[in-house]
Amino acid sequence: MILLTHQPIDVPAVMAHVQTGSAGAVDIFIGTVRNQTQQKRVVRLEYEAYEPMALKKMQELVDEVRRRWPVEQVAIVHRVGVLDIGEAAVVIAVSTPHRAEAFEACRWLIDTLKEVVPIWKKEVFEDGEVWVAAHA
Amino acid sequence: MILLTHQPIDVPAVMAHVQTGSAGAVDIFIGTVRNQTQQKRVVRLEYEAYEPMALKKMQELVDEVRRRWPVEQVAIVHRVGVLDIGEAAVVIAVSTPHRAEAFEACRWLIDTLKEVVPIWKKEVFEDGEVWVAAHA
Amino acid sequence: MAHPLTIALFGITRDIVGASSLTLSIEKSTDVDSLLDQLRAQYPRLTELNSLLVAVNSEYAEGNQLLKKGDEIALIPPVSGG
Amino acid sequence: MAHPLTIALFGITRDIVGASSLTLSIEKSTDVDSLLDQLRAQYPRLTELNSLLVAVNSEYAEGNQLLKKGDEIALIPPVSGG
Repeated sequence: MILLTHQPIDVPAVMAHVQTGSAGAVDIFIGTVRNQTQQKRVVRLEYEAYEPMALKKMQELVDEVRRRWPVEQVAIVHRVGVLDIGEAAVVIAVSTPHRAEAFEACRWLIDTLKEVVPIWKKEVFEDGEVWVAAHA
Repeated sequence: MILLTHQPIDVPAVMAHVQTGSAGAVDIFIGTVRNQTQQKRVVRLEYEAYEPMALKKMQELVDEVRRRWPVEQVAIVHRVGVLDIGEAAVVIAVSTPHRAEAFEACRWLIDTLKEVVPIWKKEVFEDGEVWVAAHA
Repeated sequence: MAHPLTIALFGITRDIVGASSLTLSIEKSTDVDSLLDQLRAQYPRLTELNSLLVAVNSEYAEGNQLLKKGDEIALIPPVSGG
Repeated sequence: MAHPLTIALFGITRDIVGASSLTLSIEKSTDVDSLLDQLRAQYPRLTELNSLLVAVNSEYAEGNQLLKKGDEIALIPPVSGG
């Protein structure tokens, strides 16, 4: 399951997707919108994606995670558009036979997604806005 | 949230419990009943707990995880009784400001739970049953 | 002066003893290790376990801890939650 | 022989250019680095970014990759998904 969505992410559906009879462990990471960053109050976030390339890179991550770990099922869902505080921006779920692999694979997926998938986050404050990570 | 339950674990409720506006990351581990172990087909699992001590130890884990990591919210829910294939035996959820801490804290909780919390799992096969880890 | 001590049993220890608790008469100065020796003599299959601990009042006890009247005692075979 | 090249813009590069895409006329033998030089000359604020990559047909391109007619080109400022 690889998805970019303009709607709120249906987390239970993502979880259901990865649960199988042969998996003993599921790890799920949810990245949510924080109400502050570096002491500044965040009003909302806006995400945009270069959608065809983002989906291609997400598929590459899924292919690679399957090569590295004995993954049963994997799901990567990223939200785009305007998000309010507390909403999920990204949900990654991995099921594996045993737990160490689930944690490692899930962590690798979110770390690598943040490095290579062309998605951009704009933090909107009460007095301005900034594209995250654009400047030093 | 610390709970031993004879009913199926309400995973969305556990997730909702740990999501807060100040947390940017949530990691959730779900341990589920596998349909096989060491090439033998598992029919069902039975869990039993020394309940007052198990709850006390789970509370100690929560206290310790809060000392070690900047945890916003934490939930540990363990099922007891008879479980079918695919059902969740344990759900651990942790929210933190940033993702590294969520993964580390969640992993520490499940690893330590498996070492110290007095809960026992019996695997029931088509031709017998065994208390897990009892014998070398 | 002996006093009765009730021991809660779980998992494989419950199967070995064939009951969910048992009551022993112990001497006043009995410690955890002596209790375990007494139980292993009575139920030799307990010696086959990977480990066998004793919980006193919901806390793992050291071998030299003395058992007092009114203590809540449980045998803890290898745990396997999760 | 020059040919037109349309470049998709996202995030801060869209804000700097003030449009979600731009079309340049480039020489046949232009590579990725030359394209970036040309864009930085035209939009100096692009030089302030932590990094600026070019995607060709949804794949990160090396600096010496030649740009062909019909290639789908995008500027990729520092990503910040998750």
